[in-house]
Amino acid sequence: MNTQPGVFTGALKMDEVPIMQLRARLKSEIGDGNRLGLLTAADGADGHQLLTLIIQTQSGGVSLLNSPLPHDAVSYASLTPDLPQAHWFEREIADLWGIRPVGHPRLKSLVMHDSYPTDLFPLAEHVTAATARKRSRRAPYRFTVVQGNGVFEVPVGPVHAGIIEPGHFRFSCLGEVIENLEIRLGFVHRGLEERLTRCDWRMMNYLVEAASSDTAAANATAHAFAMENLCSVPAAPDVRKMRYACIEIERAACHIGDLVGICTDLGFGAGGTAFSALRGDVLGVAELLTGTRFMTSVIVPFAHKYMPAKPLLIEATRRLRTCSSQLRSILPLLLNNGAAIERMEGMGDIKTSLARDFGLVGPAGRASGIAYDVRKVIAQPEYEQVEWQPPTYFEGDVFARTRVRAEEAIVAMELAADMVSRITSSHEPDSSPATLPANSVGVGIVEAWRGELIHLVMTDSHGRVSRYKIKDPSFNNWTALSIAVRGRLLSDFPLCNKSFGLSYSGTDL
Amino acid sequence: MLPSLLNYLKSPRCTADEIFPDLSAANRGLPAITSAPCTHGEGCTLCADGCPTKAIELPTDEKPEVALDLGKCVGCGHCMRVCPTKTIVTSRSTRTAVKRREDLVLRAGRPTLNVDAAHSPFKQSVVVRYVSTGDNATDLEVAACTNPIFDASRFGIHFTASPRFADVLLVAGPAPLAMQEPLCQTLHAMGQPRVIIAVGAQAISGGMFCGGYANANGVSSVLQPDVWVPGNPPHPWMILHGLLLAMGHPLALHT
Amino acid sequence: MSRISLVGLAVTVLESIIMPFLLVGILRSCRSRLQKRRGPRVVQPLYDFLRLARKQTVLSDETGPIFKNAPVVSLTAYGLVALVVPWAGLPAPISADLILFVFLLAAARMATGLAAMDTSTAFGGMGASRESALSIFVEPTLVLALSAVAIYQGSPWLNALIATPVSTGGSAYVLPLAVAAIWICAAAETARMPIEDPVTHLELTMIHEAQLLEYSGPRLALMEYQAGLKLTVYYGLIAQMLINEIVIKTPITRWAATTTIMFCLVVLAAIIDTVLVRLHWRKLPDLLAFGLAFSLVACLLAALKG
Amino acid sequence: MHLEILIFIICTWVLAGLVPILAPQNKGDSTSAALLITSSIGIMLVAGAAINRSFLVTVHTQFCLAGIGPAFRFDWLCGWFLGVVAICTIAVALYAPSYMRHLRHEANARIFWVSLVILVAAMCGVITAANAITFVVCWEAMAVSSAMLVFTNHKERTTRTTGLIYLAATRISTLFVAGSFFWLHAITHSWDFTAWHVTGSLAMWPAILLVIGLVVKAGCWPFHLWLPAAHPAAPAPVSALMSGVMVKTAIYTLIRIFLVDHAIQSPVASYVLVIFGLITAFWGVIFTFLQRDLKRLLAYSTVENVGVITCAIGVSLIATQMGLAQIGMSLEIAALFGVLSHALFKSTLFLAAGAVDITADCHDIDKLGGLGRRMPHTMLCTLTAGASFCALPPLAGFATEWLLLHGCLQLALASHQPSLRMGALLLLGWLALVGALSMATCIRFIGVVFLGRARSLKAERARECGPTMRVGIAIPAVLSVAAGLLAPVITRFLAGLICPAHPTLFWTLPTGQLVILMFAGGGIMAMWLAYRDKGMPLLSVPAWACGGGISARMQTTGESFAQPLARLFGAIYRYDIEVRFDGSNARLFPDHIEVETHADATMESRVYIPLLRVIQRIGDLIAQLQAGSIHAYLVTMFATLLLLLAAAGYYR
Repeated sequence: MNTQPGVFTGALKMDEVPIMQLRARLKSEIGDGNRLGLLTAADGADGHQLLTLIIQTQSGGVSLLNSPLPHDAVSYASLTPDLPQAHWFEREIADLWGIRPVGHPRLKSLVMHDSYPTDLFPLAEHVTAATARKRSRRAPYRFTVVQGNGVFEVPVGPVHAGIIEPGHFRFSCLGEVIENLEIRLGFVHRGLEERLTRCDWRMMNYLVEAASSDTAAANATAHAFAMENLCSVPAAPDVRKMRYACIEIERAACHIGDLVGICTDLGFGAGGTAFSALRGDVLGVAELLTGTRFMTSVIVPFAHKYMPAKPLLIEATRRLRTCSSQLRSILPLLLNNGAAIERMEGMGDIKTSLARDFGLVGPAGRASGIAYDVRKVIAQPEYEQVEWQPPTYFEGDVFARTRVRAEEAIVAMELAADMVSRITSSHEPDSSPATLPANSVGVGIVEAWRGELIHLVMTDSHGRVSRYKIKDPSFNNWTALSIAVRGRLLSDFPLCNKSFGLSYSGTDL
Repeated sequence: MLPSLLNYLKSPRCTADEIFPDLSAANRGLPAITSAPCTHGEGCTLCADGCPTKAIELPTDEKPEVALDLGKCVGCGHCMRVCPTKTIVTSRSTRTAVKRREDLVLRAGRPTLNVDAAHSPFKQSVVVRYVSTGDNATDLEVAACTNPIFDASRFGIHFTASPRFADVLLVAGPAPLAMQEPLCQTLHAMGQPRVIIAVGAQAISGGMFCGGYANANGVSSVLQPDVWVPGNPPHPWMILHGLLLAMGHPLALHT
Repeated sequence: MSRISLVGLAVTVLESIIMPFLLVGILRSCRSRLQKRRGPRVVQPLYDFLRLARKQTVLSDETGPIFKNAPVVSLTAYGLVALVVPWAGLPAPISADLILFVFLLAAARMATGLAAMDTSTAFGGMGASRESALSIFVEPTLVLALSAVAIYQGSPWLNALIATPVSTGGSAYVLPLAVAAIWICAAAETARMPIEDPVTHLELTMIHEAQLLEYSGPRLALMEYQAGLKLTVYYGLIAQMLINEIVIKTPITRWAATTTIMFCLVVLAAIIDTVLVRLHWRKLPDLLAFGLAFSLVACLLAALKG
Repeated sequence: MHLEILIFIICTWVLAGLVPILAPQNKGDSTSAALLITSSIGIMLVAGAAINRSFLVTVHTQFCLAGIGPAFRFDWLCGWFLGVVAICTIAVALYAPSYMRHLRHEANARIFWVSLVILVAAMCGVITAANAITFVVCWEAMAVSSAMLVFTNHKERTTRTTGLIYLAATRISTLFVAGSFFWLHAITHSWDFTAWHVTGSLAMWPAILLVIGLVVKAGCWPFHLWLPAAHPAAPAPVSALMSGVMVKTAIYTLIRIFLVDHAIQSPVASYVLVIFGLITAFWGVIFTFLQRDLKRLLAYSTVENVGVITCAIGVSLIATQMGLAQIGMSLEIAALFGVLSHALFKSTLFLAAGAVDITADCHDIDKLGGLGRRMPHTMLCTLTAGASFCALPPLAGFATEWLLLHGCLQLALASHQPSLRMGALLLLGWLALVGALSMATCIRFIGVVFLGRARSLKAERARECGPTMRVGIAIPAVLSVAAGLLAPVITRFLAGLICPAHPTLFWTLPTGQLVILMFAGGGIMAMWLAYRDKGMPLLSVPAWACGGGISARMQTTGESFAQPLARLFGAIYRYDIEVRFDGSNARLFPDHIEVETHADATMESRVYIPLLRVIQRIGDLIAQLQAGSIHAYLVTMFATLLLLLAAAGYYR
C-alpha cells in the first residue's frame, strides 16, 4: 500500500513481509534506487515486529513493511551485510528492544550506555518469561583498537571544547594522521520515544520539538503531518504554507549559523562576524512570525497557533528578502576567499558510491552527488509554485557542503518569503479530532535543514499512541563523518565535523 | 572577496548597546503573575489544563494564590493566552535569572529577583565551561552570547575548552543518565571558587523529559546550581543575565 | 652598575610588568572592534590575571614536579629574555648576544613541552609535538635573521641594536628582510594567525595552547603573563629594527617611538587575526620556509656588504 | 713524583684486572670497581700535574719497534682529556657492579672487568702517546678491548653481529690511521708527533687518510653505522664509556694533530672536517628523533654531538688559517668544552638508560612512560643531562654551543671575505636547526620515557635502582651543572693553556649576573606559588579527558611525537605510514585496522647493504673459482700468466 504523506489519500497500511524475506525484499527495492526511510521495531500482537519504511524516490510514494518476529524470538539475520545503511538502525533496535541482528558487523550499543542497567531494554514491552530469558544482557562498550606500534588515542568528548552537544570521538592516530575515528553517541539519550508514548497526544508536539531543539519547526511539522496522516485529516493550505515557511526560515538560520561555525573553525574572524549578524536578523524574522527565535509551540497538528496578522506577514516577507540579498553580498567573503577555499577543497571528501551505501541525506548527501530532497521527491504543492532546484555537487568535500548550505540558505529565504507572502488569512484554524483512530499508522516526512526527517506514529487498539519513532537526518550521516576524516589530520577534524553539522540529540533521542 | 571584505570593514558595529532590553513586542516572553484575582474558585482550570509540564499550581485553600514554576515552563504561551483574569500575563523582561530555585516559582507580589551584591571574585573577569546535556537550541543561544551582537566578552566573560581554566559551569539540557558522570567530572576538574549555572527549563527540571527511564530530570539531580536561568531556550540576554548574576556584576543586580 | 643602567633596569622591569597586559589588552580590544563588537576593556588581561591568581590549583593525579615547576622555569627564562633584549628602546640591563636570547627561548620551550608531556593527556603530547615541529623552522630563522642584523650592525651584542646608529655601507634591505622573518617567527611563537587561531576553543587545532590545557590557577596566570611577555619582547625587538631606519638619537624619543611602534604592530596583528584564514597544518612549513628564506637573503645581503 | 703515581695507577689497573679473574664468579666486582676508582683518582692527579707543567715519560725496554720505544707525553691537552676519562671512569665504576649483577645470567663479568680495565688503560695510552707507534698500539688495544666489551652480552645473536660490525669499523679506522702515520713517517722520517710539521700539497693525502681514520672511530657520517649498532648491544656502562670517552679519543687526536701540534697543515682537511661535522650533526639528530630503542636513540645522538665537535674543530682550523687566531682559539675552546660537556651528559644519559633498561626490562620507549614517578632520582639526572644536551643555559652544553655559535658569529663579523661570512652565517643557521631538532628529540625522549603514565606493565613495575648506581648517574649530571656555571672560569683557564702569551677573555657573557637574576626571579615566583598553594590546597583529580575515562593509550607515543617531523624529512628516512583494513567488508566495516610505519636508515639500505652485496658477489665468484674444477684453476693460471707476460712486456 503506497501513500503520499503530503497529500493524504487515506490511512497508511502496512505490508506484511516475513522476516526471512525482508532482506531479499529490501535488497531488491533499495537496489532499484529507493531509499530506506527507517527501520525500527514495535510490539505486535504476538511478540516484536520489525517495521521498515521505504521511500520510492521515483514515484514519491512510501511503503511500510511489517515483519513480525516468530513467537518469543529475539534475534534475526542482520540486514546490514546487504544494506550498510541499516547498521545504526539495527544497533538501535538491539539497544532498545534487545533484539539481536545476527551477523551484524559492528554490534555495539548505540544509545544505551554502560550507566544503564545491562538488562534494561526500555521499549520492549512485550516480554514473556521466555523472551526475557533469551534476551542477552548488553555487553560493555569496547572501542576498536587500532593495532600497530606508536598508535595513540585522542579522546574528544563527551564534554566538547566548543559550545556544542555531547558525543564522544575516539581518534586512533599516528602522530597527526587519523587512522580511525570511532564515534560514540548516546550521551543525550533522554528516552524520548518512551516519553512520547506516555504523554497526552495533545502535548506530544512539545516533546518532539525538544527531540533536537534546533530543528524544532521541522520536527513539529513532521509530527503534525504524521498525526494528520494518522487521522486522515488534512491541514489547511495556509497552515501548510506557514509550516513550510517556518521550516525554510529555520533552514536559512541554521545554515547561516553553520557558516559562522565554518568561519570560526577556519579562524576567519571577519566572516564569523558577518554571518552571525545575519543569523541574528533571520532569527528576528522567526521571532516576528512565531513569537520565539526557535519557532516553538506554534506548529501543532491540525492547526497553527499564533497565526500572524497580515502586516506582520508583509513585514516578514520584506525582511526575508533583505536577508537573502544580504547573504548574497557577504557570501564572497567565504566562497571567493582563496585561502578559505584552499582549506576546504578536497577536505573530508565522501565519494558518491559511499554516500549511496550509507544513504546520506540532506546537504551532506547533496554535496556528494545524491540529489535526494524530500521537497522535490514527495509531492508538496506549496513548493511547486516557485522555480527552484536543490543545489547538488559531486566533490563531496567540505567546500561542496559549504556551498550547498550557502545556496540552500538563499533558496530557503526566497521560498519562505514566497510562502509567507501567499498566506491569505490570519485566523487560527483548529480541526483536531477528539480521539485518535485505533490500530492506525501515520507518517510525516519533511526535509529538515539537515535532511530527510521522518516521524512515524502508531496507535493501539484503544487509540493510544503505542509507538512513536523519529528518524533524524543525522542518523544517516554520522558514519560518513567517521569515514571522511580517515587518513586526514587531527587538526582538520573540527572543520569536517562542522561541515556536516550533525545533531547529537536528534540521533540519541 | 576584496569588495566584500571592504564592505565588511566599513559596516558599523553590531553589538547591542542597551543592556538587558526587553524582548521585542513580537516575542511571546515568559509568564508573569499579577495580583489580579484568579477565578479558579469559579472552576477555571484553563491554564493548568493546557500546561504541558504541569508548571502551574492552582490555588488551594492553604495557598490561595496561583503559582507558576518558571523552572518547568517551556514557554508555550498557553497560560498567558487563556487566562481570563490576566492573572498570568506576559513578561518580556530579560532579567530572569535567580539565585535560588524557589525564586523561580512565581507568585503574585513576589519579586522575581533576589538582589544580592555579595563579594564575588569574578566581578570583572570570568571563564565559563559550557556543558550541553541534550538541548541544542540552548547551545545555539549560549553560542549567540559570544557573538558580536550580544558580545559577552565586553563583560569579561570568556568561554573555554579546559575546565581547569573555568570558574563557571554552565549546564543546559536535562542531564540524562549518560551525561551525569561527565558532568560531575567536569565540575571536579574546576578549582574553587566556582559557580554552577543551570540554563533553560530542561536543565532546571528536565522539562518534558522529566520522569523517564533515562533520569533526564534536570541537573539538580547531580549538581547544586547557584544560578538558575529559565526559558526554553532562554534568550541570550537571559543567559547573560545569569552569567552576570553569577559574577556579582552590578549590571545584573539593579532591576 | 652605574646609575644609568640602574634606571634602565628599573624602567625595563616596570615595563615588562605593564606592557604584556597592555599589549594583549589592546590586541584583544582591537580585534573585537574589527569584529564589530565592543569587546573587552584594555585592562581585561590584568583582571584575568588577578582572577587566576586567586583560584585554586587543580592538578592531575599523574603529573609530577615537572608540570608543577615548568611555569616558573619558563617564565624565568622569559624574564631573562626581557632583560637581555633591548626591546623597550633602552639598552638592555644585561648585555648578551642573540645566541643567549635564542637558547633562553629554547629553555622556555623545553619547560613547556615537558610539562605538556607530563600531563599524560593526548592533547598535551600533541601540542608538544606540534610545537617542536614548528621550532625547527623558528630557531634557525631567528638565528639567521638576528645574525644578519648583527653583521649589519657590526656587533654580535643585542644592545648594538640601539646603541649605534645605522652602520656604514650595509644594504638597506637587511633590516626589512630580518623584520619580515622575525615577524613570521613571532606569529609562530605567540600563537597568531595564520599559524594558530588565538581565539579557538578547539583542542584539536591548537599548537601552543594545547600544551597549557591542564594548567589552572596561579600557574596558568604565570603562563598567560608569559605569553604576553613573549609578544612584548618580539614586538619590541621588531620595533628596534624598524627604528634603526629612522635614526632617533635621544633615549626618550627612542623609547616613545618604540612604544608607538609596538602599539602599531599590535593593531596590525589584530587586523591579521581578523581577516586571515588559518593555514592548514601541512601548509605551515611553506609559510615558515618563507621566513627562513627572508632570513637567508638578509644574511646574504649582510655578508656581501663592504 | 709523577712516576710514582703512574706506577701506582698501573698497579691498580693490573690488580683491577686480576681480581675478577682470580675471585670466584662475580665476587670481585666491587673490588675491581674500587681499584678502578682509585686509579682514576690517580689519573686525575696526573692530569692536574700535566696541566700545570708538561712532562715526558719514555719507557726504555727491549720491546722497541723500528727503534722506537713506548713514549708518553703529558701536557695540558692530555691533562684535559685524562680528566674527562677519569670522571667518566669513576661514574662507570660506581655504577657497573650493581648493573652487572642484574645481567648475571647473560654476561660474563670476568671478561667485562678485564676488558674495561684494558679499555681505560688503552684510552689513557692513546691520549698520552708521544709517538705514532705507541699511539697505534694503544689504539688497537682500545679497539679490541671495547669490542670485547660489546661482546659481553654474547648470548644474544644480535650482539654478535653488531660486535662484528664494530670490529670491522675499528679495523678500517686503524687501517687509515696507520696508513696516514706511515705516510707521514715517509715524509718526515720520524714517528714522533712533535717532529711532524707537514704543510702544503704534501700534507693533503696524509691529512685526508687521518681524518677518515679518525672520523670512523668518532662515528661521523657516513661511517657512523657502528655506533647505533654497538651501543644497544653493549652493557650500559660500556656504552657510557665508549660514547662518553672513547669516541673522544678520535677528537683528541684531531685536536692534537691539527690544532695543537700543527703536525699537518692542510686547508682541505679543515673544510672536510666542517662538512663531515655538519652532515654528521644533522644526520645524527634526525635519526635520533626517529629511534624507539632507548640506547640506539642515545647512540645516534652521540653521532650528532660528535658532528658538532668535529665542526668546531674544522671552523677553528679555518679561522686560524685565515689569520683570525683569537676566533680560532675560542672555537678550539668550544671543541674542548664540548668534549667535556658531552662526556658528562652522555654518560648520565647512557647510565640512566641502563637503569631504565634493567629495572623496567624494556628499552622500547613506546612501552615505557611515567618512570619519573618511580625513578625520581634517575629522572632528575636525565633531565639535567637532557637540558645540557639541548644546550640550555646555564649548563655545560650551553657553554659549548655558545662558544661555537658565538665563534661563528665573530668569524662572520671579523672576516673580510663575503663567502666566508656567508659560510659562517649558514653554519650558524645549520647549527640552530640541529639545536632545535635535538631539543625536539630531548622532549620526546624524556617526555615519553619518564613523564605521563606507564604504557606497559613492565614500566609500571619499574623501581629506582640501587644507591651506587644512582651516585654513578648523578656524578656527571652534577658536574655538567657545575661546568656550565663555571664556564667563564674554565674557558679563561683553557685560553691560558692554549695561548699563555695572550690569554684573552673568551667568555664574554655575564653569567654571574644571569645566574643571580635567574635564581632571584625563579625563587620569587616559586615562593609565590608555594604561598598560593599553601593558602588554597591543591586539588588532585584525574587528567582531563573531555569528560571520559583516561588510559595510558591516550598519550602521545614516541612514534607519534616524531610523525610530523618524520614526514617533513620523509625523503631522508623514506618515511611512510601504511594502513591495512581487514575484514569481510573492509571498505565499510573493517574488523581489524593495523598501522605500520616504515623508515629506513638510508645509509644502510641504500649504500652499505648494496655494497656488501657486491662484495659478497665478488667473494662468491672467487669461491666459485676456488671450489671449481681443475680446469677452472688451469684456465685462471694460464690467464694470469698471460697477463703477467703482457704487463712485463709493456713495462720493458
